[in-house]
Order: sequence, then C-alpha cells, then structure tokens
Amino acid sequence: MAIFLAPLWSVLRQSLFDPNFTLNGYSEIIESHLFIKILYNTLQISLTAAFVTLIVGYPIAYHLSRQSPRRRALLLILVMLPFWTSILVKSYAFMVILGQDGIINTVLYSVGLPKIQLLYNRTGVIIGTVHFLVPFVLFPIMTSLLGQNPDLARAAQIMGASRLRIFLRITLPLSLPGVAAGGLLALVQTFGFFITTALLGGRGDLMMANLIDLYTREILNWNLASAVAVTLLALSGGIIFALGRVRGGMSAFGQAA
Amino acid sequence: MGYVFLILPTLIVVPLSFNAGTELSFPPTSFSLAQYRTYFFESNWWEATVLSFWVGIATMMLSLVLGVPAAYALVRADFPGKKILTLFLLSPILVPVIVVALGVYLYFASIGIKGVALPIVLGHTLIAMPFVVITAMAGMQNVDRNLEVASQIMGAGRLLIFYKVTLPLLRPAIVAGALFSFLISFDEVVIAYFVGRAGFSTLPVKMFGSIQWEISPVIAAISTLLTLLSLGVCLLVAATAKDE
Amino acid sequence: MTMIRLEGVSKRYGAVVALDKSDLAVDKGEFVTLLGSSGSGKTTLLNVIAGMIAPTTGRVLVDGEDITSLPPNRRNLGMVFQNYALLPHMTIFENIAFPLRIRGVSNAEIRKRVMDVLDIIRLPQIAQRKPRELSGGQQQRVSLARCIVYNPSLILMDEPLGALDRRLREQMQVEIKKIQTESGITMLYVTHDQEEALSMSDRIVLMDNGKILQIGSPSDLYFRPKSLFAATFLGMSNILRGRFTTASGGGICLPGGEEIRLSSETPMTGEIGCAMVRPENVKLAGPDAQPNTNEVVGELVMSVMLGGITNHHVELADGTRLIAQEQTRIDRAPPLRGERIRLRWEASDTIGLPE
Amino acid sequence: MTMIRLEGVSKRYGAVVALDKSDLAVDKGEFVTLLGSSGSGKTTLLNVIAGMIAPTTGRVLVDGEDITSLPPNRRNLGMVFQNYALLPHMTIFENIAFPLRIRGVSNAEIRKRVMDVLDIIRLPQIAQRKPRELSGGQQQRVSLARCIVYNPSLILMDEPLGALDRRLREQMQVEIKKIQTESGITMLYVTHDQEEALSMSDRIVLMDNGKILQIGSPSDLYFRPKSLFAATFLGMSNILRGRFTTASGGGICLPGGEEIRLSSETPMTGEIGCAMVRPENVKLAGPDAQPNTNEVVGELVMSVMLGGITNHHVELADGTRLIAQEQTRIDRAPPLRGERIRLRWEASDTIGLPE
Amino acid sequence: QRARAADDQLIVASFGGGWAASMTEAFHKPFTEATGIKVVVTDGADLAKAKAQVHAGNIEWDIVELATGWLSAGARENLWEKIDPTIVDTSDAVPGTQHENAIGHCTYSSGLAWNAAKFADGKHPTDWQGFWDVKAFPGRRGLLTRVTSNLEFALMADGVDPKKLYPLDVERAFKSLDKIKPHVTNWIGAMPQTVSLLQNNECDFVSSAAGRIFIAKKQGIPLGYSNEGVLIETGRVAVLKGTKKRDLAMKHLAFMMRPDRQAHFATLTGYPPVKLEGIRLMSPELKSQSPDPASPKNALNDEFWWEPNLLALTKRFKEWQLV
Ligand SMILES: Nc1ncnc2c1ncn2[C@@H]1O[C@H](COP(=O)(O)OP(=O)(O)OP(=O)(O)O)[C@@H](O)[C@H]1O
Ligand SMILES: Nc1ncnc2c1ncn2[C@@H]1O[C@H](COP(=O)(O)OP(=O)(O)OP(=O)(O)O)[C@@H](O)[C@H]1O
Ligand SMILES: [Mg+2]
Ligand SMILES: [Mg+2]
Repeated sequence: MAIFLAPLWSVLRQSLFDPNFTLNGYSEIIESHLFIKILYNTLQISLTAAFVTLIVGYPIAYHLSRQSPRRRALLLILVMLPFWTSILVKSYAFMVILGQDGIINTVLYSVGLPKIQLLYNRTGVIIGTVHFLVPFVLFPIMTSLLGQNPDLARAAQIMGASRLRIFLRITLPLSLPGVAAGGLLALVQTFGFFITTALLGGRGDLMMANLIDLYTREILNWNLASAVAVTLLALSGGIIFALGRVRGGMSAFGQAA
Repeated sequence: MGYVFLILPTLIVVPLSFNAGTELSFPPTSFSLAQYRTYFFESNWWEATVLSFWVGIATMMLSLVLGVPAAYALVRADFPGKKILTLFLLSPILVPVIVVALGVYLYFASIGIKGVALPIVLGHTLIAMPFVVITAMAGMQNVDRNLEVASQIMGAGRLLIFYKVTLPLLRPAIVAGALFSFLISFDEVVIAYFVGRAGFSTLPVKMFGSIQWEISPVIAAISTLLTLLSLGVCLLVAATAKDE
Repeated sequence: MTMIRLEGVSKRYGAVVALDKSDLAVDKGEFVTLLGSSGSGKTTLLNVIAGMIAPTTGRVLVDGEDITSLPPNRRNLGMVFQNYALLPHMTIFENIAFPLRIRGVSNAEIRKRVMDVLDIIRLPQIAQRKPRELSGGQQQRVSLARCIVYNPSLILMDEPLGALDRRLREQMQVEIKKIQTESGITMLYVTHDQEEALSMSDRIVLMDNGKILQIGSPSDLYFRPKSLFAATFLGMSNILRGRFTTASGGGICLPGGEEIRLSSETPMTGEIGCAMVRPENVKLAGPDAQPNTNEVVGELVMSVMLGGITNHHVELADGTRLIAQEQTRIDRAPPLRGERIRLRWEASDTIGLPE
Repeated sequence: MTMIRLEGVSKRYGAVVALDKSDLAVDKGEFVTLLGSSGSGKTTLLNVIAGMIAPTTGRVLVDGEDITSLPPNRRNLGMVFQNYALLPHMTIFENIAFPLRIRGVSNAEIRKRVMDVLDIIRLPQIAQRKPRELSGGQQQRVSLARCIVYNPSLILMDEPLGALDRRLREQMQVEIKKIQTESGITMLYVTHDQEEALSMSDRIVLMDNGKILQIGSPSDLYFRPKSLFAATFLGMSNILRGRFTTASGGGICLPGGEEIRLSSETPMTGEIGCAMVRPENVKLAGPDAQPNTNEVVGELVMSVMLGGITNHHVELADGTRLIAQEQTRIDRAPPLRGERIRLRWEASDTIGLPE
Repeated sequence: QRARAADDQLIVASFGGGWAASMTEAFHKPFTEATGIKVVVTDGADLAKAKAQVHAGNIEWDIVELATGWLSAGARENLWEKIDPTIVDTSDAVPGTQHENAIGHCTYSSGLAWNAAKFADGKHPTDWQGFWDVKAFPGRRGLLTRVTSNLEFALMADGVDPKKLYPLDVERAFKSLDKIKPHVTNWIGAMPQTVSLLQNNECDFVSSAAGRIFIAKKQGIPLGYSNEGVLIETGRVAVLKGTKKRDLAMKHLAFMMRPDRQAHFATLTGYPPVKLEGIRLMSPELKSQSPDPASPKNALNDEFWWEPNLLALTKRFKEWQLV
C-alpha cells in the first residue's frame, strides 16, 4: 500500500508546494490557452486510439478465440510481436512501410492512385499507438470470449440466427466486460504516451504527457509538472467513471433494442 | 488483416538487423552479423538483458501475488468506496510514468531502499499491477459464483476456494496478466532508469541510451532476437498445449 | 431431538416474495422432503439453511444455536445442487475428492472412498473425465456422489435425481435411503416428484407460492390433505364442488342434486366446499351394477393407458371432469369414447375440503 | 411421409462411443420420443440432428436431402436444451422474442406471441426478469416457450419437463401435445420418464448404452418388449428365470419346478430364458383361493404405499423378488412382513424373453 | 556494489550509445591507463535524475555530461560543484566555452542538412536564408520541435547578424517562424530521425546536428551538411554537487581538457576541441568539415540568456505550433 501511496502523495505534494504552499501550478493550467488545447488534443487522440484499437483488436480476439489451443498459441506469437521492438526502431519500420516512398504508397502509386500522407500527422500517431495497444485489448476480450457458454450460441443458431446476428446479439454483448477492460487499458495508457506522438505525429500532435516530460526533465519545474499530472489523473478518473456509466447504459440499451 | 498490421513492422526490422555499420538502412545494403556480435560481446548488452529478465520475472510474480487477490476482493466483496479503491489501484497507469518514476525515486531514497533490482521491481510492480487487476477483474466475470458457493458448503475456507476453484478458473486471465506484467517491466525505461543504479542498466535503459544520438542497428538485432525468443517460447507452449 | 429450526424465515427479491415467513423444525436423523411446484421457494429455503442466501427476516438454528450469519463452510453440511455445480477444471475423481482433501483425508483413503461412491452412483469408469464430457444425468449423479462422500451431519439435496430415468432413480432412492438410515444423517430433500416424496420421506413439507402449506407424514398428506392444493398436488384427485350438509354424519350436495357422503363429519355445514376422492378409488360400474350412495353419471371423454394403469376421463353433466383409474387389461375391450358411464366410490374414501 | 432419416449415424469421443451406428426414420407430424437411461446417447442423437455435433459416421436426411453438413441455423428447427441455454444478458421477454426478431416479425406481433406463450407456460408475470432470477423449473419452461413461439417445422426437446412437478408437467404435456397436433409439427422428444413417453408418443425409440434397442408404439414397447432391457425399463416388471419348454403352446420351467405358462409360443425351447409379468397383473391370492397355473409362493418382504397404489415385495425360495401391485386400501389391514404369500397371474399376461 | 564505493572509481553519467563509446575511447580509457582510476560509464544522463539525487542527498553520479540548457537550469537548482581552477586548466580555450560550474571539452553545432544524392550543389540551401526561401529551393522542410535553436535560426534567416543574436528579439523570431511554418512538413521529435527522414526521402531539408550527420556520412549515407549559419554549442561536463569524490572528479575533468585527448575525440565524432592547441592538432580534412566558431556566418549559443526565458518561450512555442 505504501508503495502505491508514495508516488501519488509525492506528486500531489509537488503540485502544491514549491517549496511553500502555492496554487501557481493549477492557476497556470486553468488560465493557459495552451493547456486547454493540449488537453483537448490528448482526449481526442486517446479516445480515437482506444476506439480504433478495439476495432482492430476485436476481430483478432474473436478469431483467436475460435482456434484450437495449439493454433491459438501459435497465432499469439504474431500478436505479441510488437512488444519486442523498440519504438524508435519501429518508427523507422513504419517509415519504410507508410512513408511517402514507403511500401503502401509505392503500391498505390503503381496502380495509379495518389499517394497519401500516413505519417507525421494524426494518422501516424493513431497508427503507432494502435499498433502498441492491440495486444492489451486483445487478451481481456479473448478471455471473455473463451469464457462464454458455447451452448448459447448454439441455441441461437438452432433458432435460425445468422452468424452476424449471433455475434451482435450474443457474443458481443456477453464479451462487453472484456471490451470495457481492454478499452480501459488502452485509453488509460495513451494518457501517458509521448514518444509515439513525438516520433510519428505532426505539428499539432502534442499530448499532456509530452508537456509533463518537458517540464520534468528539461525545465525542472516539478511543481507545474505535478499539477499537470494531477489534472490528468483527475481527468482520467472522471473518464473511467463516465465509462462505467456508459457500460451500464449500454446493457440497458441492449434490453431496449 | 489485423495480423498483418501487427507483424509487418517486425518483418521490416529483421532485415535491418543484418546490416553492417551503425546506421539503419532499408533495404539493407550488406549482410553481416556485426550487430549480433556487438550485442553478445560488447558493452554489457548481455548483462543488461539478463537483469531485465530477472526484473521482469520478479515483477510478474509480485504483480500477480498482489494483483489477483486484489481483483478478487474488488469483484467479490461489497464495501463502500469500492470504486474509489479501484481507481486508486489503477492510478499508477493514469499518471505519466515519468511522474511515477520521480515519486518512486524520492520515496525510495527517503526510506533508504537499496539494492540493484529491488527498487526497479517495486517500481515496475506499481505500474504492472493495474494491468493484472484489470485483466483479472474481467476474467472474474466468467467465474460462476455458484461454484465458489458449492465449495464453501463442502467446507472449504475462502483461501482454499480461492486457490482451488477461483484461480484455476481464472487461469486464462492470469496468464494474460502475467504476460502483460512481464512485458511491461521488460519494456519499461523511465522507472528502471530513475531508480536503477549506475552500471546496472536494464535492457531498455541501455537501448534508450543508445538511441539519443543515433538509432543503432544493434537495437534491430535485439528486437530480432527477442522476437525469436518469444517465438520459441510460444512454440513450446503450443507443443505442450492440449488440442481439445 | 430438533436439529434444525427455522423461525420466521423469509426471503424477498424486491417485489418478489420467494419465501414467505416460515417455521420448520427437523429432527436429527430425519428425512424431510420439500415438495412443491416450480417456483414455490424450495431452492430458496434450502439455500437459506445452507447459508448461501441471507434471509430477509427470521433465524436459522442448528442444535439450538443461531447460525443465521455463520458462513456456509462452517455449517458442516453437504448439498447437491439443482444445477450440479461441478468444478469444470477438475476431473470427476478430483471433484469428488475435493471435500475429502479439504478435510485432510489421506490419499489412499480418498482413492477408496471415491471409488466406492462411484460404484454407488454406477459410474465407476468415468473417474478421469471432465464434467463437460458427461451427460446431464451423469453430472447429477456425480454431484450426488460428491455430497455423500464425506458424511456431513446434514445433507441438503436439491432435486438430486431430477434428470434420471425411473429405474436409475429408484436405485438411487434406495441408495440414498440406505446411506441415510445406516449413518443417521439428517436429510432435507427437495423434489417435485410426489412419488419420490411419498416413498422416501419421514415427513413432507408441502410448499406453494413461497408458503409452507402443510407438514406431515406421507400418509397424512395423501389421505388427510388439509387443503385443496394439498389434495390436488399429491397424486391425482377428483374434486366435486357442492354445499356441505350434516344429514347423517357428513355429506355434500352437488349442483345436480346428488348427495355425496364423506368419511367424516364436516363443521362447515351450509358452506360451499369440495369432496375429494382419489381416482384409484373410483370404479366404473357395469350397466347392471346396483345403485350406490356415492355415484355419478357422465360421458367418457378419453381413456389413457399409462403402462399398468389406464385412466378413464369422464365428464359430468355440469362439466366437472372425474378420473377413474383401473388396471390395464388388454384382454378386455375398453369403453368407447362418448359412452355413458356410471362412476361410484365408497364414502370412506371421500374427504371434505374447504373451497 | 418420412421427414428425418438417420442412416448409420454414430458419434465417438476418443474411446467413448456416445452413439453407436443408428438408423431412424421420423414421419412428418409424428411425435417420437427418445427414451433411455442416463448416458444412453439421447442428447447426442438430438444434437446430431440439430447439427450441433458432427456425426463420426453416417448421414442425416431431411425430406430426402442430405443435411449432414448444413449449419444449424439453416435447418429450420427448434430445440429445448437440457441445460436451458437461456441468454443471461436478456430479459425473459427478449429471450423468447429472439427467434421472432430473427424472422423479422413486427413488434406488435412479437408482443402478442410472447405474451401468449408466457401464458401457456403459466409465467405471465416474469417477462421483465433476467434468467438468473428464475427458479430451475421456471427457466426450463422459458426455454420451452422460446422454442414453441416460432413454430419451426421440427422441434427437438431435451427433457423439457424434467424439472417440473407432476401437476405442472402434466399440464405442459397437454400443452405440448396440443401444439403438436394442432400445428402438425414434427417432434423429437427426449425424456427419461416412461409415463411421459408412453402417454405422449406416437412412437418410442428405446435407447441404451449408445444403441437403439427397439422402436415402436407405446403399447408395443410396454406389452411386447423385445428384450429384457425393454421389459425392465418401461414400467416395473417381474422376471422369472428358467428353461423354455414347448409343452402345450409355450412355457418356462422355473428352478423350483413350477411351470409358468406364456402368452405365446417360444421358438427357443430348451434354452435358458425369462418370463416377464407386470406387477399390476400379479395378484395376492387369499389363503382360500383356488390353485392357478401361474402361481408361486414366497415371503412378504415389504409393502410400500405409493399413493393410490401399494407394492408388495415378495421373495421366492430361490431369492427371486417379485412385486405385486394392488390398489391401496386404508380400510383393510395390509399383510404382515414375513407372511407367506401366494402370487398368481394369467398366462396371457406373461411374456417369454431371451436372457 | 561494494566495488563502486571504492575510492579509485568514478561514475560518469553519459548520453550513452556511440557518444559514450567515443567518450570512453578518447577520455576515460586513457585516464584509467594513466592513473589506475576506473571510470564507470552509466547510460542516460538526465537532469531530473541529477536533481533528484541532490534533493534526496543520495549521490550516485560523480560526473555528468550536460545537454543543452542543463548547465544553466542545473545552476539555478544548485546542482553543480564549482570547477577547481587549481586542478583544472581552462585557459587557451575557445572563448565562451568555459564556465565556473562546468568545463567545455568539445563544441558541436546544429545546422542545415540535406540529402546529397537528391540535391546537387546549388540545388539546396546552404544557410537559413536559403532554408526560408521556398521559391528558390522548393522542397519539404523539417525542424526539431523545440524552441531552442529554432528562434536563432529564424533570426539568422531574417537577416540578424549571427554574432549579435543575443538577447534574442523574440517577436521578430516568431514573425520569421510564421513565414516558414506552412512549409515545414515535419516537426521532428528525436535527433536520430533527422537522418532517417532524409535517408528515406520523407523530407528534403532539415535542421540537424553536425555530429549526427558526421557519423551517418561515415556509414556511407549520402548527406550534406552546411558549415554556414550553424549554431555552435559547447559540449560540457560538470561535477555533481555533494559527490564524495570531488577532487578525483576534478582530476578527470583536467584530463579531459588535454588538447591531444580532445583532438582524438574529434577524429572519432567530428566534434572539434575547445582547446586552441587541440584544434591545431586536427587533420586538415577534418578541420575543413568542422564549422568555424570564428566565422561571421556562425552563431554561438548563449544558454544563460535562455535559462530565465525557457519556460515561457517553450509555452509560447508549443502554442504557436498548435495554431
Ligand atoms: N464430450 C464428451 N467426451 C466424452 N464423452 C462424452 C462427451 N459427451 C458425452 N459423452 C458420453 O457419451 C454418452 C452419451 O451422452 P448423452 O449426453 O448423449 O447422454 P444422454 O442420453 O443425454 O443422458 P442424460 O439422460 O443423462 O442426459 C455418455 O456416456 C457421456 O458420458
Ligand atoms: N434472484 C432472484 N430475483 C428475483 N426473483 C427470484 C430470484 N431468485 C428466485 N426468485 C423467485 O423466487 C421464487 C422461488 O424460487 P426457488 O428457486 O426457490 O423455486 P423452486 O421451488 O426451487 O422452484 P423449481 O422447482 O422450479 O426449482 C421463484 O418465483 C423465482 O422466480
Ligand atoms: Mg429450485
Ligand atoms: Mg442428455
């Protein structure tokens, strides 16, 4: 418990004392245009990335859950690959794939389509972030898919339900706890991301964590850094609560539909 | 599709690792094992890897030992402030890791925890445990309450039920949590760097050091080796997994 | 000697009253059956005793001690679940061995005892399978085995034989009864099968709609039902509505004017009530039979052959349906549909009941 | 007109033969019951027809078309699961409405039809509850409702009434039978209850140990069992072992020397075999009764009262136990334990069976 | 662990990688050979960690390599020991490279780089005016996403005399930046990316570091780097406040001021010495590749002007970036 309290406590204290009690950090955040904008950015990037991650991760999790244990183990190797490669090397690899002379654009160009800018903008940030996050959403979803009673899907199938309907009305609703857990893991992590944005983002892609990093390590203004961190913490806490609501709301929606 | 997205960057990285010289370049201009030689024989890469492994494994153990019972309590028990406590347990991953690292560092310095690996393990556990908690909590949704009650009626105490009934049923979630906590530790730079001591760097810290100025292709070699390693482990698991 | 006593126990789920305020006392070594229709609160009552559901009101006492808030694992009882509750990750052997391991029984002893109960439930060959590799009835038997293997002082069974065929069911009934009488275990047994309740129980607790309606020995309940529900729930019954009279002992006057004589006097003279007679006591009178006191005439609606027995359904002029039960004969032509039939029975077989 | 035909269908799980090579044909509009002991392969057979289990060998044909590899949702059938398989995240209303929504039925129509079946299963008030808020029997009924609500052309039911008490069960039997006859649906019905099988079926498929033993009408199976298993499984039976003789038509000679006459001739003269007689055909002869052809003497072991019927268990000198079933009388003193009893029955009630 | 506490050992916090290897090669190894004192290099020098050590009184590093801005920021937090002039000889050095809290042991520069395979001479800008001139030199531009050096480049592009940049005219700098903003396709987050972006044709002209380009060129990657309009900074090393081995550390600093060592370092990295004697020891070829601090087209960075302004300007720069 102490090791949980310690960092939090020291962050809170740093945000309020410098070395005497001050609210400068917070007042700066509230007044500053920059913070509001970056906050908005952060939310936008995080939510988009988490959402896209779920969209990308769910089919993979679904596919994995339908495999025999042996094949699943084999496929999991593929899924875990992104973990083993450092983000800088990965950013290089992304450049080879998605860059203006990259594989994708070369293919597009050769079939007469215009090249598209996939890196060094919001798209790049999302791609990089999603790539890192997919394994995180995959496991919770897969776990909840594997835990489902197969008789339920079978019963629905006998009643004549198509695969799509079984998926939408049974498999998906029953896997929502896993989706929520995965989404939470993904979302919460993006709040702390900064290397990805710095490497693959464009001019406007600044996140709170970039700022905190800057203040902590280069400007040494720990008071301000902590104030930003506390704000971020409060924010993500709020989002989690809101998400909890939505989840309740979602099952209510399922009943009504 | 999804799989392609996940593996494509790795497919690029592997050839990068066989390039000679100290710059990345694709497609590779030469073939050599120079990067691997560097990794195995120069500037403590190997020691850093070993340290990272031990830290990763210790973090995994500790996160599981603390995180799984915590998740169990959070799902099964009913007490006021449950949500707040959940949030509190999750807080280390809600705060950018640099802030956590600072807090941990100052705290350990103040209570005088010494040693090479212990502070890193504690710091990593802090950020890895929330993952274990979340995955285990999601897994608990699939554990039939009735089974626990049935065991209780047969006379099993809470602890025994937890070990003999809940844990085995939670196994997939725990495996995922274990994997996460290991990987998070194995991948983590900032905390390992802050609370680590001079001369004892974990692999990511060492890699981070070597990419400030240039992206050394050694890193591509390391990525390739780790990929191969995980491949080996998973093949082993796959070979032993029962086909049901 | 009273072992379990429930005092004013009830359970509500929001607006749903799953169990109304109930009192019940079970003696040591007694075999008590909870009998009632689906949704009548049997499982709820059992779960309160097991400690799995906290009652909304009331207390549960064991040997005079209040255990209402004692956790299930400290109550030393055994339970067979309606939905089996087998541990999916363990083999059948390990499932059954589980309570023994909790009690620190030696490995050799565990082996022996598990194998013994597997013989009792007639599944000696499935020890190494997982629960999901068994059929429904097999799982139910394993659940039973897991409960009797460790001889708890009180066993709660929730429809332990519900998924078994009659033959196996009867064999299992005998085994359970044997275990119970030999070891003097107290048993609280839930069933929806009247025959099972009648043949196994020392006492039957008849439940309906969350309420205990009558508690008594099997023949009490069968021959002296206190309510129309009890009469109709246990076995088939023919009900004739009418007005009670006191003329010579006790009787009931049917709407058609027939007077039906009852086995005993009725205190409710002049009120609307029923006469109940069991189908097996109703005879088809041949066309040449003498008139009888308790006799009605109707039209044969159908005859249903149920193995050794055939039921003749007869509809009276006022629409009341009666059933006469006879032993099946293939050598004799059954009466035809629509035929006029005379039904008769003894006054001593007729019971008066309030509406 | 044959609707379903199974040709050489079998299912193995590793070394376990869940279903041996089986052939079966079911006509359109027929009510066929699979009857068998626990683990005999009933659920397996049903699942093969439903398409949930791929058979190891054999083909399934519907209307002459091979559907062995057709997915379940294209077979247009309904199924009631032994473990209910209700969707936990939907209300009861939504569970029952589910197959209707699949078929694009309008909302108003869905409302009406769901409410109608809720009435049929006698649970009109639970529409808004979740499955886990129901008792076992209530869940089973909902599962039944969900299946009949959309009138599939073939319904498979796996012990749909197993968790219900007799009264409700009989009501449900009537409802199911009504639905089936009125709409001409073909039904394949699994039960472990002989009475249910006998009273509901057009034909019964008797199964044991993964094999189909006999297929026939209820009275075929009851009165003309082809095997000892069939004889003993359907209803109670008394079995007397001996050696077949041909003396005057057909008979069997018991070890004690008594000659038992059979209803028909036996081709197996000289071989060891059995004579079977139903308990309800066995009478307790009073001490003054005339000697009879089929008559044995034994000692009364016990008398069990089962509601309207009492079973007298009698042990012969060679240890064979016979049961004589009589209607229960409270006005007459029952015979005492250990009393010597003479049992008799008609030759026409006696069937010869191979060992 | 116990060995580290030994008196005959110094701990140097370094940036790591190839840089650390060169530092070891040029300074630490010869120092150990000469004195028998072991030098342990630990990766990832970091100002925040330095501050944390001093704050917690838990000193682990003896010597710290300083990145841009650290000297002044650390001085504000009082993190550095004063250089002991009785031990360290800081005379005969390029003016402005030495400080009471740190020595300078090399200079490095940031400037303009391009893909030499794609742009022949004359087709690419060679100074910041050219970089700003999008008509004369069409192409995609990349700048590092930080306020420092960008303001200087903007002013030089706007015609301010490189020798009279400080105090910076901030308003003018941002106005100048406004002009180039639409043409900057890449805001680069990490130094190594500058090379890979050129190499993979993601970008045509970038601001990068001389040493970075030097190493890449050695690997045969076709890059160009202009020695005009560069911003020259000093590579510094300081002693962490409160170390128990202050004297030993000073001795090592003194060793690092040796001209021959600095010249050796230059051959490894391309970073020229600060000792004038060292510069004279450089090969002519290397000398021609190195920016000349004395050239009127080149500027010298003044991090002490930056220190009090950094927080506010960073904020302003990020804000400017976002809109
Ligand atoms: N997955 C499986 N693996 C191995 N054996 C199995 C599996 N599923 C069923 N069996 C076996 O196959 C046999 C037939 O099972 P089935 O479920 O068809 O029986 P059933 O007739 O429905 O019995 P019940 O009345 O008890 O439900 C049983 O002995 C059972 O143990
Ligand atoms: N969690 C719940 N929420 C709401 N109502 C419930 C809940 N659990 C049970 N009930 C209701 O309480 C009543 C009694 O249920 P119980 O399970 O005790 O019945 P039962 O006698 O065991 O029936 P069965 O023979 O069908 O198993 C039922 O009407 C049921 O619907
Ligand atoms: Mg129940
Ligand atoms: Mg079955």
